[in-house]
Amino acid sequence: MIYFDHAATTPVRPEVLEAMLPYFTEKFGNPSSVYKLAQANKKAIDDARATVAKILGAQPNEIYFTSGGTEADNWALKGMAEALRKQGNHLITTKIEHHAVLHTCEDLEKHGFEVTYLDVDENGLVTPEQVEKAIKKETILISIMYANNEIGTIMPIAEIGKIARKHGVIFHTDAVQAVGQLRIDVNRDQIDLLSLSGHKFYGPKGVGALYVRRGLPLPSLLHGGGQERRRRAGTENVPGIVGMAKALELAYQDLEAKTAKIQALRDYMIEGIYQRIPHCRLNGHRTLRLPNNVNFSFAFVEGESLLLLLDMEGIAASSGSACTSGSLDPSHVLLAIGLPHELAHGSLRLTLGEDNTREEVDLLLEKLPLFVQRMREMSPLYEDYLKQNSSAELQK
Amino acid sequence: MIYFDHAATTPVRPEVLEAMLPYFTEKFGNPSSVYKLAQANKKAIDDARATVAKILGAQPNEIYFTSGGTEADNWALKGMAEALRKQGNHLITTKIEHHAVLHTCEDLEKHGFEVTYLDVDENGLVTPEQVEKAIKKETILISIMYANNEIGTIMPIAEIGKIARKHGVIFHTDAVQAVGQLRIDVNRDQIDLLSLSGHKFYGPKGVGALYVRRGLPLPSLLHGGGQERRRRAGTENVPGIVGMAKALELAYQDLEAKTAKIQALRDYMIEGIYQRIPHCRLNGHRTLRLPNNVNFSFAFVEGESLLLLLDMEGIAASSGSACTSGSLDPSHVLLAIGLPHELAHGSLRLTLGEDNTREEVDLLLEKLPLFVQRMREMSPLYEDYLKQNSSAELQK
Amino acid sequence: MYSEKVINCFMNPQNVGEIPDADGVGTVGNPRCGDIMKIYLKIKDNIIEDAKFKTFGCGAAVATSTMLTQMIKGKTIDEAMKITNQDVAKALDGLPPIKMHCSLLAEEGLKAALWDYAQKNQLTIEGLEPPESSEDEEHAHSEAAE
Amino acid sequence: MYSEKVINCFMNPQNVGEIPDADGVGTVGNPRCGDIMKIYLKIKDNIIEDAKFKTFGCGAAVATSTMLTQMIKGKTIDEAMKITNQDVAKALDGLPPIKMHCSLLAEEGLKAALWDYAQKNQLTIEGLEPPESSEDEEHAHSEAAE
Ligand SMILES: Cc1ncc(COP(=O)(O)O)c(C=O)c1O
Ligand SMILES: Cc1ncc(COP(=O)(O)O)c(C=O)c1O
Repeated sequence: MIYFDHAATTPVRPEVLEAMLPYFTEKFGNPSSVYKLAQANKKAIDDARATVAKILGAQPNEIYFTSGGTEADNWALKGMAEALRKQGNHLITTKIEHHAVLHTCEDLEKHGFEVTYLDVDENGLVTPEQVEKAIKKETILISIMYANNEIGTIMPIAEIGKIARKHGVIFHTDAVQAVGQLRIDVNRDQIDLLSLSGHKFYGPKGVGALYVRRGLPLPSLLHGGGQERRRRAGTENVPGIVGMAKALELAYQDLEAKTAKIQALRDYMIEGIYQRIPHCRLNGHRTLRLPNNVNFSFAFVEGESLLLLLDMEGIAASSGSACTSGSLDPSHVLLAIGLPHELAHGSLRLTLGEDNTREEVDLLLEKLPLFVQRMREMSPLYEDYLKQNSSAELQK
Repeated sequence: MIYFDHAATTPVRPEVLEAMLPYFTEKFGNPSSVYKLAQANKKAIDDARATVAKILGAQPNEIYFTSGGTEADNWALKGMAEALRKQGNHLITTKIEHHAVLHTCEDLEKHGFEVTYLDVDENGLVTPEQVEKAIKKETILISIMYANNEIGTIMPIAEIGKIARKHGVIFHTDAVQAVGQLRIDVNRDQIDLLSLSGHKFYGPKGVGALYVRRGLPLPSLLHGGGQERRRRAGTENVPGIVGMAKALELAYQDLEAKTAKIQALRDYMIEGIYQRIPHCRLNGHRTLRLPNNVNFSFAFVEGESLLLLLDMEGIAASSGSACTSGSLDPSHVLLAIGLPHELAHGSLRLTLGEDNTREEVDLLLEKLPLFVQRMREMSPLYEDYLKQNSSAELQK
Repeated sequence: MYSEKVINCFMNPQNVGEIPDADGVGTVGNPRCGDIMKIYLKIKDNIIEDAKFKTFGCGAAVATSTMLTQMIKGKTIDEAMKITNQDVAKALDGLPPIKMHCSLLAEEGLKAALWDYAQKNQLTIEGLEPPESSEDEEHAHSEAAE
Repeated sequence: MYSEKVINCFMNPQNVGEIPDADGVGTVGNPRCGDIMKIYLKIKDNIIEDAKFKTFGCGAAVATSTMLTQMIKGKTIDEAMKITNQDVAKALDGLPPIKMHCSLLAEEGLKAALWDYAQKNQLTIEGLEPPESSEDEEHAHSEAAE
């Protein structure tokens, strides 16, 4: 199989699994217990916390483990909204956030909060000026993703952080797609809260983390036992936490070398598609882009049918966000960057990983043009287009 | 090591880990994706859902996977409270619920809900009559645990379910300790919502489930992608879900035989302690009791010091709930059944598992009396007691 | 997600193309919604002698187009009129709930083509109603919610 | 959770017991809170010649009792008065935050015993204040929150 869907999820690395395994069986104790078996697990969690903290430039006691990116996003937004309600009821985000942020914002709107959803340009960018303009005295939280999961555009996070700090507004970033690919420093970027998710960087599913700047009055989202310094209840997912930390550590070993390789492959794929397939466009910013992200729209073709054809060749890809495939609506991200509906429906996302090879990309570049052509020949929209063009020719 | 803390957590069974392993590596796809790799995972989740449903007597589409028992409890309570707020603002629970329920109730109180915390008798029981009396027209939810995690008392759930149904009030039960030990049927017991947690029955940590009776208007707690039929967002913890279902299946194979064995060991331990140690009492109901639970209070002795001494002998046990060890207050459960503070501080919980042997219990019965005596000799309370008694003797 | 039949009908679509001298042509769907289906019919003596389609859409849309055109070929108009979207979905061994609208599209496409035929030949076909204009049709998307 | 030193002091407690003819005895803590410490002192020429304890409490309570009694033996009253709970905790290679109150208890226990000694001998010890009655003391439990 050729796997080009690393933005949806990644396999757990063998080293990561190996680090996790003892915590399922011999080292299975509940970290809250007093005896040695359990205390060793408490230490494993503390070590994992230190690892995560170090990579983000944070302190260990600013890291809270969660069940994933979704919980981290929900917690950051709902928690800060609840904590700061007395100060104001206004939040700022963008139109291209992940649903974990957008649907949470919609839920907050139902509870009396007002949310500004900033437009993005044709490349998926917001400008720091837009953010600054949107701030008003009721603004309590800015939540803007580090990098977009569909089109890979990287936001000007440090500049936004600066503006947030200047205006005394708390700044959350959903860094689920950025962590493991970009070097992040919560102090450099002046980030107050940051979400990440283990399975996006060769760690396990079902575990994530929220960075919470020291001193923030974030209340619990999940109430119960005293775990995570009384802020996130629930028996700790020890193997998951250990695995995520291990995966993060591996991801940032030789990051630059790995990134350079993946990015070269990405650019090779982009060029190859442009050369071989007419009527297509690259979605997302050409350079302010995650090293592993390729996203194209092909006119006259619907995306899912391409996915099926690719799947038959053993190539796994995605059309828009994997997490939204329960819906028929075209991706909100692609609409927000100005694509007409039919082009948004015709999008294909290919996200690379450390193990992808040039040969695999070559196979894609061989097959994809055939599949696009095949679907176009079946498409009444392409038929119309050809007729219009030939009648235009005739009229010349 | 002798592990007597199965109520805190259990090791993952080898068969369970084996079932999970492929989903970390080869079968790692995101179940929301279209291609085969991912669709196989979707099927694995569906199969797991069917397994869990069958064991609870529920339908598969009534089962929602969560990150554990805590999330399930939070979701059930906050979700139903939000959904039914227009109908009323009153909830009924007991004083001996797990903190995942109690602290969630306290959070609801901050948000305008009123909660009745029912007293329990000296054995930890509420009566159906108490529940019925507490119902008023504003009552929207009853949440009463199936069995208590500290003292093992099993509540009259079917009778409470009947009363809840009769009055048209939704009934949630935290069955985290009961699942895997007792046969549960949500229809027989007229349960509307039920929480469970994988790591309590030899499944993995960080995964649980909430049973939600079909038709209940439970809104999401975690917003985001369309997973779990749009009710619980977040990329599914596929290995965790598969492992939990496998563990549940194994738990209910030959349940009665296993239970009989564990229960015999429990009774042997209880008798042994009674015979060997003066000034002690069994906490919890003598017969309406989880088959694996032993909980004693030893006068004049503090519980944690016993845990440390046992730990030095390689015996793992707990003093009160493992999840509350972040706190110094004596267990709310032991106070609720009427223990004075000093006895509550002197409690020891020993919870058995499938693999415990009579030899292990014999070792405990050999060591524990020595340890209790050792701590008593160090205790100023015991000194006072002896002085009072000897002066009482003298006065005779 | 898809049955083998759906995948088969998608991978080996039948009846793709146009009928230049079609007796009835119907277009339904809307690019906004991600699927458009165009059905061509050749009708003689009340019998559908040939049927072809062009479809812009997902795997299910292509598969239902194939299945529908297969099912109606050789049938009388009355017989074809009795084919419902459920029949098409059933013939495909079922469709995921979220994709049932594709089978509806197929049924509507057939009816639009028959309507076109009836209009051209000034006939009335029992039970046949004028299709809604596909351009402003905003067919409600049934989300995957239960 | 506990340092090796704490565990050692708990497993091999020193100075457990009573001093029948003690010159000063102090009891602090409260069974409600889960720990009671009773300190016995034998004092001669301003020097603590012997110290013993009885403690009802957790591992940290026993360990701090051991450590405190070890630390004060042979010291003058003034020297002993300078020992703070931080010193005791430090000598144990630290205590978990949630257990710091045990070291406070040890300090208070010592002071209560010295107060008793001062009262009995009508002395004033500089810096020594009367202990609060341990019975109605509800010493605030510092929870593990940051
Ligand atoms: C940008 C972004 N945020 C949040 C999430 C949610 O993470 P998870 O599904 O692990 O909860 C995802 C991925 O699914 C994502 O790509
Ligand atoms: C009765 C009860 N409810 C809820 C929980 C919480 O489950 P978890 O820690 O898996 O979230 C536990 C155990 O910790 C429990 O014993």
